[in-house]
Amino acid sequence: MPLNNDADATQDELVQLIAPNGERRSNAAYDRWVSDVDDAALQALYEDMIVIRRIDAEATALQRQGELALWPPLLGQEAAQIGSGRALREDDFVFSSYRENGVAYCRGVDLTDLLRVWRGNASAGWDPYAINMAPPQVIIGAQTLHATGYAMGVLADGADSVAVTYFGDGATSQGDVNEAMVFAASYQAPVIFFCQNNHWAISEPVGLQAHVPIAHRAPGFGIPSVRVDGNDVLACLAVTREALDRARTGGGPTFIEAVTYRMGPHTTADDPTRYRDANELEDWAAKDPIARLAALLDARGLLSAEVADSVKATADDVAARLREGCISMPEPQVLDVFKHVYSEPNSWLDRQQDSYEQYLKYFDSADADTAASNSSREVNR
Amino acid sequence: MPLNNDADATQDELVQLIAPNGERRSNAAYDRWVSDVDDAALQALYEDMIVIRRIDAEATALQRQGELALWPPLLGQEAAQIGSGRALREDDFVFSSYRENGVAYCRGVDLTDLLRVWRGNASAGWDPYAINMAPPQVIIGAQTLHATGYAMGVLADGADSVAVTYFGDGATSQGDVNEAMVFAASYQAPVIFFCQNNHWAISEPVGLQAHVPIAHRAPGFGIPSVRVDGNDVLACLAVTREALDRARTGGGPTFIEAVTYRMGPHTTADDPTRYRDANELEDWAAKDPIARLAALLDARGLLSAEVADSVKATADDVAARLREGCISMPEPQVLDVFKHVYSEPNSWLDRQQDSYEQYLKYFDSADADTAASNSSREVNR
Amino acid sequence: MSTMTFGRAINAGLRRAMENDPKVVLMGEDIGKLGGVFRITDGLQKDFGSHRVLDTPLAESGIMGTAVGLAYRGYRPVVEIQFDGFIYPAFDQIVCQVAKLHYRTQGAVKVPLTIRVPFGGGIGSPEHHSESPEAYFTHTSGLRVVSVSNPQDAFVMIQQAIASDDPVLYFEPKRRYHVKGEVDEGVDLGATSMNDAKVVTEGSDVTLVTYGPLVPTAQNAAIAASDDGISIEVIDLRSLAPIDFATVEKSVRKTGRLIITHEAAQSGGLGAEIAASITERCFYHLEHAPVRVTGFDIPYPYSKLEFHHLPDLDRILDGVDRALGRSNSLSSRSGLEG
Amino acid sequence: MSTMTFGRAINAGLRRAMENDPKVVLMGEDIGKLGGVFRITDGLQKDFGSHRVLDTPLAESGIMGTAVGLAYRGYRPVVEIQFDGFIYPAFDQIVCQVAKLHYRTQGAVKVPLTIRVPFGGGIGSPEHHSESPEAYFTHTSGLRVVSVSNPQDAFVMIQQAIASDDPVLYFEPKRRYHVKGEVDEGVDLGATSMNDAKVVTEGSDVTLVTYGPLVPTAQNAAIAASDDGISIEVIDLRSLAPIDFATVEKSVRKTGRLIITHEAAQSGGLGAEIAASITERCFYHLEHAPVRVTGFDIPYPYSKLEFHHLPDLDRILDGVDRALGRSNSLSSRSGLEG
Ligand SMILES: Cc1ncc(C[n+]2csc(CCOP(=O)(O)OP(=O)(O)O)c2C)c(N)n1
Ligand SMILES: Cc1ncc(C[n+]2csc(CCOP(=O)(O)OP(=O)(O)O)c2C)c(N)n1
Ligand SMILES: [Mg+2]
Ligand SMILES: [Mg+2]
Repeated sequence: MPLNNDADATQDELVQLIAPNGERRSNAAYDRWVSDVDDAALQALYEDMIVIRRIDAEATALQRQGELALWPPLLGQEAAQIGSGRALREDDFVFSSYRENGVAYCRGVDLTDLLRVWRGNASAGWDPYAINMAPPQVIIGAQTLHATGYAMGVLADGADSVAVTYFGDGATSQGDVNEAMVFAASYQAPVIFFCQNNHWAISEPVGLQAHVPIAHRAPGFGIPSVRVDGNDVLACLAVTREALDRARTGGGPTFIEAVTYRMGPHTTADDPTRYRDANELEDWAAKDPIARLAALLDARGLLSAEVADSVKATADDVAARLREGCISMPEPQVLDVFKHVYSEPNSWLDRQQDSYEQYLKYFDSADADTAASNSSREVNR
Repeated sequence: MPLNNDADATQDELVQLIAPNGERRSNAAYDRWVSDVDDAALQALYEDMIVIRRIDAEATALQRQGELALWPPLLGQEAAQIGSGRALREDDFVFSSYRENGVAYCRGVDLTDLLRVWRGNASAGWDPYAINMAPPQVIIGAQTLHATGYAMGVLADGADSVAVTYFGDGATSQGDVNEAMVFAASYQAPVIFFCQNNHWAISEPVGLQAHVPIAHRAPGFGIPSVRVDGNDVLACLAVTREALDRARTGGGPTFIEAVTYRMGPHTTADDPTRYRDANELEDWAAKDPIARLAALLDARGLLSAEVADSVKATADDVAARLREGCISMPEPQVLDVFKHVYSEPNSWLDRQQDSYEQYLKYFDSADADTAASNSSREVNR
Repeated sequence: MSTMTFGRAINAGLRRAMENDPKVVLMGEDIGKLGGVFRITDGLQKDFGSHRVLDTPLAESGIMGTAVGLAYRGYRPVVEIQFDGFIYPAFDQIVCQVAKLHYRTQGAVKVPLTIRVPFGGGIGSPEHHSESPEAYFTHTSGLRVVSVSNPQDAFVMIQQAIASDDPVLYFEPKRRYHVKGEVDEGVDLGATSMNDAKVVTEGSDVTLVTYGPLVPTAQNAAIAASDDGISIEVIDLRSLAPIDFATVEKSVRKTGRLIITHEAAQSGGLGAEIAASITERCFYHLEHAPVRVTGFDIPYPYSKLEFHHLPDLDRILDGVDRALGRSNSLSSRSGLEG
Repeated sequence: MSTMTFGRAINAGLRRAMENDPKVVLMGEDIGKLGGVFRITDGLQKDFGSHRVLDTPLAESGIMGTAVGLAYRGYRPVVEIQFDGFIYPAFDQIVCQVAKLHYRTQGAVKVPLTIRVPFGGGIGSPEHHSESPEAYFTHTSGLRVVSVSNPQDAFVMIQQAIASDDPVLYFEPKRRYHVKGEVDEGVDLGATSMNDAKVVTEGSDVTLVTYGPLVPTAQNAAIAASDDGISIEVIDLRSLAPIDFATVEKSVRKTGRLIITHEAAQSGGLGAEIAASITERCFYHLEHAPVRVTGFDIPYPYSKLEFHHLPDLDRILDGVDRALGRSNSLSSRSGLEG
């Protein structure tokens, strides 16, 4: 049963507004969606990408230093996340996987909140309603259904918000993602399926999950789709705006495949040298999303030393605040372990909590009494 | 969240070789797949359809008479099942839902075996390896993965058998069916996805499950698909043969959407008048799969009184044997309830069986002793 | 007070909940025009519209996952799973999302979902239509599980389940749908709690604990046993997670003997939890080990044999004899103490 | 005899099984080139080829369902589920197909599937990576469930699981993967049965039953207790469905006291089944109600709190004190007998 890799899941033409060398490509269909993006806006997108790359690097360093248990880097996917994230309105709602820290940044997440999950201090870093973004979803693809259901609710409310769900190339194999497309099409729900095809699902290449471009799948469900250069922040902004507009005006769901590349490991626990070619990484480094916007800005004289310094200062400041927030994060309280399982009293759990409280008390006093004999007991913890 | 029914899942052009009025339509792409179908073969297909419709009617009658607990009629879907079923080789393997009794007939099922499940005498009517067909699958869509895995095994064996899986229009919404397509495409497995779009999933119209023709979905997974007139036995034979040939020669999976109509209730427990229009039924009656083949045969002088009588005699005989097999089916033995849960001894279950045997013995003897006092106990059974 | 079938009582409860709260929406396969294969939602789409009673695509994970999304948006979805055996495709969404989202978000996101599951056997159906999967859910932290046994409870508890801010699995004993009973639609919902077990027959010799479809069978067993001078106290658990052990404990302290009966397989079934917990709580009051009378450790069998698998009056009474140390089917078994 | 890590021992067992039977194929996410996220299948794709070690698309139901199809075709698939918390998308295929197909077809179709599940907590991971879902499967008729606690058993039992004609869930305690132990690769597979429990520490005062990751903890507890003059008999269940109750019963008849410890939530966990079954089997030999020391009824918590949730040496010893009627954390609790 060898894998057939004949068909290439990355053949199709992409929507591209900035070429890898930084040249602005005109595009009859999509230019109008970014006609308002002036110099300052371009610089802001640049800053966003620099900052989020810096956040990513700092978090990776924090992991290496033992301050975080794990971190899922987004290195290489800055354009996809910033381009789409900056297209959203505050009242839109995001349902993402674990890798969308760039999107969370666009939503205005508190920097410390970005790290709570990865430091082991929480299962969700932020209040979803505070930034209209659900917590990182670990179960691959599950969030696509939540987004679709949320969008069905928006429709029922007569509102014009949009639900946006992010997921990877690997996720497209999951039943849930396909069922989400069925429901979205059935109810014409205002939801955007934003797939970051970063070419890898841990060690599995995208060709294992899909033999034709992933964007081809949606039309079979009755959902229009578009394939965009995921390393082109302007193109990502444009296609997301178009999809948002369609959703807000009753046009239903859209599927976006942002073709990009995971330049780092899957997570800090992963070692990609075991399964992928260094050459591949080099090829993609040449298409770096930040470098190409820098080239465009430079060509237009928008990247003066002053601008570069200011961006760097912002990134430095963000990184410092991130680190500070991480290190000074208060430890969770023991009894938090029992909280919020239920919103109403539960006789089973309440009894267990009561027993454990008694145990802790007993143990504390026993500790005081017989410190010596207990020490042997603690060895194994 | 009202349903958007704008798009019609039944718009596309169909492969058709026999028009509803019985005219033979020539088709450049598909005629060659049925060039060997001579007069006798056409008559045989006709007989098959008459017989299976008769089986269906007889089983429905048996249910009405209390001899079966339930029956899922295939009325209207004879061409799809006979056309595809007759295309298969003995060493191909079928994974179907509960409605493919016509396919089972083509596989050479023992008539009584068709009824075991529906009489409540078994959970599977036949030995799958005896006719190379898995038992009816009740969990919607689950069998499509089994077929795909089986086909992966065929490939690994270097054989040229094909797995064929049958499922309905409603089933296409299930994650499993979509995952099956992912796996089939990934491994280029020799599997045919044969979807009978009979326009209804119990009370839900196909438009709820799909906004564009179902056949459009497969190409997005990298699987070629074809839409065929499911009431045209010759066309169903042709497209299945083509797909089999592709699979046998290393071409991988094919998706076939056979557009047909469920003319009866979902099962004998269903009342379709609660949810569908009598007009719709009439429209489809005009496209009856048997009537159109009869018209073709008639036009060619192949449906003499003699032929018709012979076909009727065969059907009468089959029906009589079916009824006889049903009524004389031996009752299952009490202790069968414990058999085959495991293939090796299991201390938990063995103990339960032992207890139950003791219970039955005890109860029998108690019965004898105190028939009076026990009678009150049995009231509630 | 009016007389209605079990099924009708659920329908009336759903209707009341929808009237009282516009955020209540129903979702499921065939629940709209058809009113569900058991007609439990009969007439509701007609009266409340297809935006509140949704026929969904045929995909249980999809139904559950979109219900979670609707909950995020402030809705109170009531999901119908067509038959017990079809809940498993939704298992991942139930266990990983429905059950955990409130905990995950430290209370920020509520999932006031009600999942209606017609369950249990005895209706002569083919595979997957007669299962009792409740133990999977009672072992899943974050969920509440209830089962109803009579029209009045059905009417009240469906509303209480929907009103709960926690996700609730609501198990309906499908073979009792046609049983009729008195229903007081004017009852005060706050007067009772779905968390409380109920002593439905008082007795003094042995405590018989059950829920859902076997409650009437247990009550009949109590009647039959009384002919033999045995007094059975029957408890209808109503809530399966958490179980109101205080009520069971009180009874067992009185009777000293406990039998549990359910249709689900014995090993790892709810009976084990009840036996273990009650033994923990009142070991020294027990005169005999708790006795379990349950379905066997087998897949649900084809219908011709289902009444062997299902506990019935006779098997329950044999269990009663065992708990009382009277002559019973296992009296002579070697190696068995009880 | 050679010394190897737990993970390496499973690898060696898989390799042996593949050498002995060409029908053994491995399936899973990232198990090929990467050798799995825990490297359990390291080197196997290289040595046996990608037709026998399949990297699959990212879809657990798809993996399980195609494995069933391969079984139909005569293969013996060994499926790796990447982490415990990712088994639920495959739950439907496991419960409705893997578990029932042999029964459904009256023995015609065998499903000799092995499902490897790295399980349990204690490794500092985020949500869904530290769960103990074994009770869902031990309650599912048609499945066998085992869990291993040391390299030797890991090596032998993976081969026994693969050789079994029944489907087997094989639970690997992931936090022990790096523990080393002696492995005799020449051992006769037929000399032991994976169905048998094993007394791993002999003792006379109390029986401590556990499995998988907590076996070493239980053994340490026995050592610690012996300092206090308490003699604990530790039983490693090995098979979780069916459980070898004869071995547990024998021990409890001797000690009169039983403790069960597992990481999974208490309510409806395996501890309940063990407590109930042993109480049924030797009620009159019990001096105290069986004691359960388990995880709480909560979703697995974030890692900073996980060691509160997980039973440890101290909580087990407190349970021992409870079972022995010695002073313990609950001694003063009102309303509690034990
Ligand atoms: C249901 C489920 N199965 C397996 C995993 C383990 N897992 C975590 S990330 C991952 C790969 C995801 O790949 P992709 O969807 O492409 O997203 P990416 O990581 O590339 O952003 C896998 C297999 C999981 N989290 N959930
Ligand atoms: C997982 C699952 N969900 C629900 C059902 C209940 N059910 C049985 S048949 C059916 C409709 C199937 O429709 P379709 O796939 O179009 O097949 P058809 O019956 O029309 O042949 C449903 C919902 C089921 N059997 N399995
Ligand atoms: Mg990826
Ligand atoms: Mg249909």
